[in-house]
Amino acid sequence: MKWLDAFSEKSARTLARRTSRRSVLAGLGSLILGATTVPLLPVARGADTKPAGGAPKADPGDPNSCDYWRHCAIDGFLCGCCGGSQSTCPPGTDMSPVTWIGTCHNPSDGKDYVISYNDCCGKSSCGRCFCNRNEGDTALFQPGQSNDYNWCSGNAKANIPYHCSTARIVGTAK
Amino acid sequence: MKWLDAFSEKSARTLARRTSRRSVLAGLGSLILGATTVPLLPVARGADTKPAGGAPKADPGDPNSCDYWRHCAIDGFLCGCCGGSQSTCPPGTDMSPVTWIGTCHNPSDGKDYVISYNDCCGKSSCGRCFCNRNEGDTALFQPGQSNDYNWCSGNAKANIPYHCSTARIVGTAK
Amino acid sequence: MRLLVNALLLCTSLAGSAFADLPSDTEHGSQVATLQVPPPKHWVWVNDFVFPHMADGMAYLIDGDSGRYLGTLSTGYGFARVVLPRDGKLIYSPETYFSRGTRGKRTDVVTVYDAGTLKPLGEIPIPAKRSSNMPMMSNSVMTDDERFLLIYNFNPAQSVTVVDIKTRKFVREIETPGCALVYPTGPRSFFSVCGDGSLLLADVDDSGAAHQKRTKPVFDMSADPVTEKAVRIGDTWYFVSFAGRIYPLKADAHEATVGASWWLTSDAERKAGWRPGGIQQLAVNAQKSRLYSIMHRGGVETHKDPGKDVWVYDVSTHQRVQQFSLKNLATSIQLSPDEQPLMYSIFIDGTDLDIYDAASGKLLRSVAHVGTTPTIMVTP
Amino acid sequence: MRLLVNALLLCTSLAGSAFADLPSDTEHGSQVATLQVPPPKHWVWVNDFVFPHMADGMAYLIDGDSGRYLGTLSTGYGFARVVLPRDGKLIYSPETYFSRGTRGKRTDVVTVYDAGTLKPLGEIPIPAKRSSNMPMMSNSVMTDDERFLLIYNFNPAQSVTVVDIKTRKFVREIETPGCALVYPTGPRSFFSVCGDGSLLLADVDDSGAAHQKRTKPVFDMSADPVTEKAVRIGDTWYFVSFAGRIYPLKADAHEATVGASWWLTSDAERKAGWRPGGIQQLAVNAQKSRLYSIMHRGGVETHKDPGKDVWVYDVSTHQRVQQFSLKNLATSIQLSPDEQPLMYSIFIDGTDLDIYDAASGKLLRSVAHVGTTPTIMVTP
Repeated sequence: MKWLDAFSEKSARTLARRTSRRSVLAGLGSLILGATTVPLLPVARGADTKPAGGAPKADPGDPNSCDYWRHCAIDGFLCGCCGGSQSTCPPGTDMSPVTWIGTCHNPSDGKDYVISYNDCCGKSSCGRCFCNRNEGDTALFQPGQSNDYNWCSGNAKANIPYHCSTARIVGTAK
Repeated sequence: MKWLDAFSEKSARTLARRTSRRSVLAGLGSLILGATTVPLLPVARGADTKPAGGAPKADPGDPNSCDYWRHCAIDGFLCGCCGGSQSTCPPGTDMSPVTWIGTCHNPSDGKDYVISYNDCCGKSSCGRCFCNRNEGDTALFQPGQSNDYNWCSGNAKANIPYHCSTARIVGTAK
Repeated sequence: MRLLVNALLLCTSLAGSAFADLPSDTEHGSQVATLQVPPPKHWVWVNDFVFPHMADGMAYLIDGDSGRYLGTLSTGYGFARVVLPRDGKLIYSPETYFSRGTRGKRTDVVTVYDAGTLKPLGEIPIPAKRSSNMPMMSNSVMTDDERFLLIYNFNPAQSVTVVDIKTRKFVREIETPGCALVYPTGPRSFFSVCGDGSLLLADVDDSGAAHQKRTKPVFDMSADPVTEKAVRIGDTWYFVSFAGRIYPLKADAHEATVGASWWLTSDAERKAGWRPGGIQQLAVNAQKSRLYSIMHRGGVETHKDPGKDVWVYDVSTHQRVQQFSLKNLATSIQLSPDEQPLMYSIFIDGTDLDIYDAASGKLLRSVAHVGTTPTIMVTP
Repeated sequence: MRLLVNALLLCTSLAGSAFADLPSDTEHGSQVATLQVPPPKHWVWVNDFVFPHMADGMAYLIDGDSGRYLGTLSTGYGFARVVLPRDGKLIYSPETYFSRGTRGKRTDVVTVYDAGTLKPLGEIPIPAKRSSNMPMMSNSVMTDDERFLLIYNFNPAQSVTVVDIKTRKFVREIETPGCALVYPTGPRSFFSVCGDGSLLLADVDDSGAAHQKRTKPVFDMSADPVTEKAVRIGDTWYFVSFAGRIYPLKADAHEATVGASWWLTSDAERKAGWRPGGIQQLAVNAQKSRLYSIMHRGGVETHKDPGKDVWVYDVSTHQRVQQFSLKNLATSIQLSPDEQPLMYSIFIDGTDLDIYDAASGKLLRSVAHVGTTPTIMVTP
């Protein structure tokens, strides 16, 4: 996880320099993220499982809304509207191990988080809850921070059909 | 063209029996129509060629409108909106030699015409000027008068992608 | 960067803490959701033939109780519908592909999906003759004993492909000249409906071969013909005519009889133009012996038009027992098969799936943006 | 049944006759339309990557003078755009297919279409690495001498596929680590732009091999980076930054220099939030030395947002010479290459192609329903 430290350091400088909260990862190129592959989650039972607690949510907002804080640099169909969630792919798809990265501000705890927008691959477009936000997005010249790539690219299991995008927390952007 | 005579005879009976003007061709099954294949038309030059005459049009109405008299039993995208016309396929497609048949009333000369709705095949859906009218349409049980089949079926050159539908005059329904 | 155990733990025990970080999603947990097997009775598959982009047919799974979208299948060119075996473990999907999307070599297969993972487990090559038509339930069916899958072919010669579900192999093509679609009538029997109103009765033996018999015409195809959109309760297929007359057909491998017909409409209603219409215009619930029909007012040529009303009948008494109006125009309705049925309603040119309490006609919820041109719905 | 000679004859000489029948369409005449070759300068190809059904990419040909829709290409998964040689006789289309629509074996090809018939004449197999991204003009280009077709790859390793147009064969893959897209600069040369703002200059020899050179950074990629949406007049590529600063880049096989930058906006306009945005946000007409930009008001993160205004510049004086508002929001504009240019405008989430007189900004006509998610436009 060394790259994360380097990332975080750069991120601070970036934040001071730009209006955007998204980090600059020039030269880092493509990142290998979220490569765990063991399915551990309980099966979906058709109902959204939401915590019942009444205190301010640590992860506030509706993950199926484009306004959700983690979506600050997303570009695609929200997996939570497609049979997955903000962090899991819908049934029958494969999560791309390569991805683009954003840094989003959690209004509840006031922290900036590194968000990995892993695409889910191997079926046609989900077509629901399209969301395009471009905080910190840059051109295709800097792949690690460009949401205009189909990040299913290079996933041997599903090269290359794009289904939807997740917004997975990698860690805080310190 | 013997089948046409038989067709016309049945058609008259049908007209008396039904509110629809479309002929009943039970048992005739699939028809081979419009099998001429020599391209003779001038190339399209990008402008609609419309006759300039001021007298009542013998072929009245806008062929790119669903209301056009020949469209009484059509179901699909009008080829005139897709780079073809009411009687020709758009560039790069193949006209299906098998088709379904309607009988439509020409308000200008007061006659009923047999219309062959040859599909144009081999490209994805044109997607423009969708029109569904069902005068005399019957169930899939009677293929020759069902507009719910993809009539690109069985066209060896383009089996089976559907692009658009023409409305070609076969003759009068006497 | 500190990581906590999991998101649920965080939300319930640490919510509001200004000091703990949200946990990483990349350190633990599944990446891909799976589904309950067998599926609950209130799940529904919405099939989509995607008219503007027919190479990319799809099917969508929705939970009628929560309105949650559960998953997707990608199902190729001119898709009709998924076929669901009773045990709910697999999904059979007759599919057509071209080597270059909409051109090149055509390949037809039955793809077998795992119902829990929605992954293709395998595919069964079949003759590249599968009919491409406005999707009908009777395009593809299983024999009642679920040994054979029967698929209607049109090229434009008519036949039925027989796939052995046990061995996952194509076994035979049954010629059905002049006759269309497939209606199962028993463990191994089915019929097709012929252009003259007669039936082709067929009995499939262990080898997949069919013993066929052609009946005399049982339907008048000229004056007020029946549609393909028949529905079945037990040994009876309910066909409906363009004008709204119900013909109950009992058939097995050897004979077929049409019982006394009855109307969805009174004389006065017919005069006022009321008739059924749509793509999947009828739905039944066997538990309740109920038949639901989409109704609208229009001429004979409107037999495929959508409707905004649903009329409900007791199939044993032929009495209308209920009428209600829909929120949106509908071309298709379907009922869940249980004792507290839901009614699903969708319009091919709009993509809200509306979910009603079938008993009261009350709209329970709407699911936005389900597909592109949704056609027919299939329940477990 | 009497048949007359042809429809035009009938309409002009016999219109109004109550006795003559309309002629049969099945007895004579062509069945399939063909197109003028070479195409007039006012024709435009609208490319569509069909975001909801990406397996079914398409391209549409429109006549800007009449608004007539002339024809369609079906172009496979994640389609970027067609590439048009100067003689107008052929169309090159880099395409991606899967053996099962959205799964199975991936095959990438360059399909060669006849521009007069829109029929595929052949296809050139290429490595299955073509980049899938929001379509850019620089995804695929020809060298200026039209000997080689260059296609950007991303899997996520970056490279450029070289196709010999003369022999219609894939000849080589040029590695471009850390550098993206393809911008031609001369008969046989091109550059890619690297993540640190440097350029990879490349010269392609007769065998398709590239002689490469990496420059020092010429763009500042951190503060206000440039977009990929550069446009070219002669030997100059005009790159634009997110904030609206134009960087004129002259490059050949050996060196690259960025000239004095200039702004699309005044200080006051920038303070008011004016900036360029869109997918194909810049367009040029070389005959008139004009650069057109889609403009809107918004923050830095709106660099891909559509706009409803177009601002026009003289690239030699850097002066704004014209401003006009559009009827509809636009994500893409394009100019015809002639002396009386048309300006085409389209929005990815709406499908009216609007056609303007580029000189006056006057809307001439709109063409309804051109595609599903139209991206970039290509002129002859």
